[in-house]
Amino acid sequence: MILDWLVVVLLVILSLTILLARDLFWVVASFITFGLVLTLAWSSLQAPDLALAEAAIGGGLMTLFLIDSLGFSDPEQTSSAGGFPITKLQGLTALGSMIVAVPLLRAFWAGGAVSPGLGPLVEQKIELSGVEHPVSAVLLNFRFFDTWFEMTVILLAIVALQTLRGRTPRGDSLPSGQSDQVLTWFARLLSPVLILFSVYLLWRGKHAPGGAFQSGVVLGAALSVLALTGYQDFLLRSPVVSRLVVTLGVVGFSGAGLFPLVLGGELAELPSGWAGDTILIVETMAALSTGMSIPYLLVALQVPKDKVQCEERTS
Amino acid sequence: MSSSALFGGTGIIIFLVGLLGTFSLPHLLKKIVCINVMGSGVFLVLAAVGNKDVGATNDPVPQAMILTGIVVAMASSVFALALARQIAHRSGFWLLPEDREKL
Amino acid sequence: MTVSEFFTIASLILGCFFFLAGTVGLLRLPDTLCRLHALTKADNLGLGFIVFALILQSQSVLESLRLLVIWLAALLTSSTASYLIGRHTLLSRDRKDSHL
Amino acid sequence: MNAEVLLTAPLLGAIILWVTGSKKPLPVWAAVCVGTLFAGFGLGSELTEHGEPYRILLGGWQAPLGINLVVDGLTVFMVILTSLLGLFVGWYSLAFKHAGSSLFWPLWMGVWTGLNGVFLSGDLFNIYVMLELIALGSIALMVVEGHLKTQVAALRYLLAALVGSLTYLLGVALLYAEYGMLDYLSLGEVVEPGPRSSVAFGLMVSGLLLKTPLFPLHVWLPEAYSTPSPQTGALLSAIVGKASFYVLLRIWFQGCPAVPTPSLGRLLGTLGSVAIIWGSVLALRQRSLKRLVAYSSVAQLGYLFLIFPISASASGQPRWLEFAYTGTVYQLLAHALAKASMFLSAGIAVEAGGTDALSEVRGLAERRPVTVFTLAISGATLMGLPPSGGFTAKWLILKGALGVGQWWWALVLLIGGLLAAAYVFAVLRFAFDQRDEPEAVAEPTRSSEWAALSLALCSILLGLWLQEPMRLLVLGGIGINQ
Repeated sequence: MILDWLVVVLLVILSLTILLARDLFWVVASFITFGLVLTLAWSSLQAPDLALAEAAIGGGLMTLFLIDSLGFSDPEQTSSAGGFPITKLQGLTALGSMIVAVPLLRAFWAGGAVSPGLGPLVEQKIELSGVEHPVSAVLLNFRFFDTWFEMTVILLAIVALQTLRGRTPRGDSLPSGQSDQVLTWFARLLSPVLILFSVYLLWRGKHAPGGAFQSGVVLGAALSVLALTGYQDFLLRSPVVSRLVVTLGVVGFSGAGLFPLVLGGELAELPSGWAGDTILIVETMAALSTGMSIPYLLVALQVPKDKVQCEERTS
Repeated sequence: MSSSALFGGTGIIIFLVGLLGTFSLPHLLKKIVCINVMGSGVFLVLAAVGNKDVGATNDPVPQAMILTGIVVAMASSVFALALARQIAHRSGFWLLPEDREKL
Repeated sequence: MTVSEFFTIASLILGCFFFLAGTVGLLRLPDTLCRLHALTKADNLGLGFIVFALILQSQSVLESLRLLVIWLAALLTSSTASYLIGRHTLLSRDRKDSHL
Repeated sequence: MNAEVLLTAPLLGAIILWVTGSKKPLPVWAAVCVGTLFAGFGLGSELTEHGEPYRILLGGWQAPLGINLVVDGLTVFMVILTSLLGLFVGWYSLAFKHAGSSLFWPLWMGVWTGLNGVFLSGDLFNIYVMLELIALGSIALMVVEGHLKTQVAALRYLLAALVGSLTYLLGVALLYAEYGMLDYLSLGEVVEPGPRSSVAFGLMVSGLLLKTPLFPLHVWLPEAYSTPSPQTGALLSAIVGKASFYVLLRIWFQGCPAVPTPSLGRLLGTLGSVAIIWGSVLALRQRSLKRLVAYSSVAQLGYLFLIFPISASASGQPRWLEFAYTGTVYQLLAHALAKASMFLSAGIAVEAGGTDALSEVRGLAERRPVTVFTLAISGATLMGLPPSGGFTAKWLILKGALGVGQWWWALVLLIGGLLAAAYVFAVLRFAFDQRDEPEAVAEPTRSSEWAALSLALCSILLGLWLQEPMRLLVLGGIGINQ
């Protein structure tokens, strides 16, 4: 309980730091710490799956992207970035509008007993789902449709990022000059371990916290480490093949979703008896494509340095 | 106060802090960070809803929703980040034009 | 208090001391390289002692091994990361010097 | 089988077009259009056979545990509308010389998937995922061409959309806390006004209002609709904003029918009226064609919100609500078709005239009679002239308003119509002006003009074809089960 209070107080303080700090570095640093503390909150709420995902995304991916953006931004601008509030009037209005917190908190606390939710129902049907871990059962069977379109969102995000580059990722925009011996050695050592770990997470998801997405993020980390240390060939050799790998997750979900129609079932009705195996195949495909997506995202974030449009800056 | 109530309330407060930041902070990177804070607030509320105190089985559905939500929110904020970076790169400012006039 | 409990507590206290010292060093020392020095002490020794304390309390060999692997992984990453930070610092310092 | 095609055909299209680099989008586009149109009409006939709304159990799981699709009259109309837009806007893109990047195709197919998902899904959380899919895809569509101005507008829109959907999600979370389910039809049977459900409802509604948007949350809209390519502007104003409004309708009348109070309805109605008048006045003051069309969207969206105050006083008289409801859906459809057509025509006019300035439209009637004709027809729908779909819509809303004794909305409809006439004629006046020296300008293809014209004609056709749609729309739809 004391730990809970500590976590909660830290979370509020960190969110206020994000709001009030003038220096951009403090904002980003607080946000990263915020993500780590949030991991504690998830464990405290008995949600180890979330803790894993948060560690992978909040602690890993977003940190990477934010720090990268921090390095990208102009240091003079970052310190004078304009804090909160810009004007006194704005500050007062903002604080006044915090009054909405009262009904919101009241709604959460005083709204009467929280409903039992779907926990008992999931428990009752879990045997039919093909997996033993309840969260995986919900994600990959009961609410298969959500996860299917979650994968589509990732795919669309990658396509969306390409609009900003207008071309497929190429090696020249990756940070070069990093072919350092120590780093290369470390990458060689680390990436196989990471890949092994991602396979472990994937396999584990069937009966315990873990699963396709977490596994995919770890795989993505391994591939990103490789891409950043000079082994980016796998991204470049064939755009069509790497695109195919990226779409693998959506393709897997679509296949598993559509195939039952052939057998005369409903959309996304995983065949009984085969549900577990279908889920494993779909998860493997999803993990592979998530893993491939992350270096793709990383590369797509880079603004090609040689294409500075200075004319727009001056106008 | 049970830990559900505690974390749920915190989630709502964090959501509002993030909302405030998104609207009032001019710097684009800060705006995006604040949106992520907002999202974390919502997810905390959801997790608190799913966490049943002693005796009852935990509800996995909110957890699954959070997992989906985290990924979806991440995809959007990575895109927002890339867009903001490109705007900063091309205009020279991490600001929307209307905020640039204010500063 | 058994012997193992005594050693657990002692090494936990030692570990915390190193973490504290590392943090103070990170905040107070003048430049990047010195700070790195403080930080690696916290990682290596602090975490080492805490892992040692936990190993003393662990139930099985497998668990102890896992804890050991955690420490080794942290050692490996922190040394690589500090190497990179250090190299970057030196390189940018050189660059600054050549500017002057 | 129909719903399945509607969901997966555009998705597979997106994947194929992206992997192959969409060098030849035509066959995939044609296949998706034909498939979804057939499926849309098939869904309609299936619904007529059933005689009442029905569910599709995804994965074979019944509602509270699984996600169910819900098919009723409104769904059928929305998916057919989306397919029509896909057909004509796609045709325009293929015919238009400067079609932009090849990424337009996979992104639009992705948005299309999300739209069909929103229209079919019966699950509040699934709707959140679909709304995010739509937002991400449509904002990427905006920046396909890569002008800085568009990118700024896109980021502003993205921030608004993210805030909107997170606010909506917080509402869903609170609703789940109280009732432990996400299926809106099942929720509709149990939700009662209470501190938690009212706040949850308020959050969901405000998130959706920000995304739709309703005055005064429309600040991001004009730039977002007017700066990207005409195809994207057309899609955004025609259907993307409408998806959020669609969810709002579902929640208001089916998800939490007991929660909204009459005063909340009146508030939305009033804001809608202000939007109608303020948006039209601003449209009238624009000096650029695309911005004029964008501001007219603010106004036309206002009409959609008149249903809420009418419904508040229509309890016990479902007939009037039925009128208001059909009118609103008609307004939604007619505006979508007409506005898409206007954006496409504006694109042609800009291409032919060289700039976006309204005064440069001068002489367009001589050079581009078809485009001017298209602008006139779609303008007629916006004004609400008979026999357009816009007229039917406004007439139905009027009937509903007068039926429940709220005559003041008639005034708003009248002023809105007059102002719309003013800004449409402002465009047409320039178009019929003589221009002395026709400059050498790019020549948009004839075919792209026909695409825009077809959309405008669809909006007229909607007004002529009333019996069947009305019967389908009230099939178990909103307002009937109360």
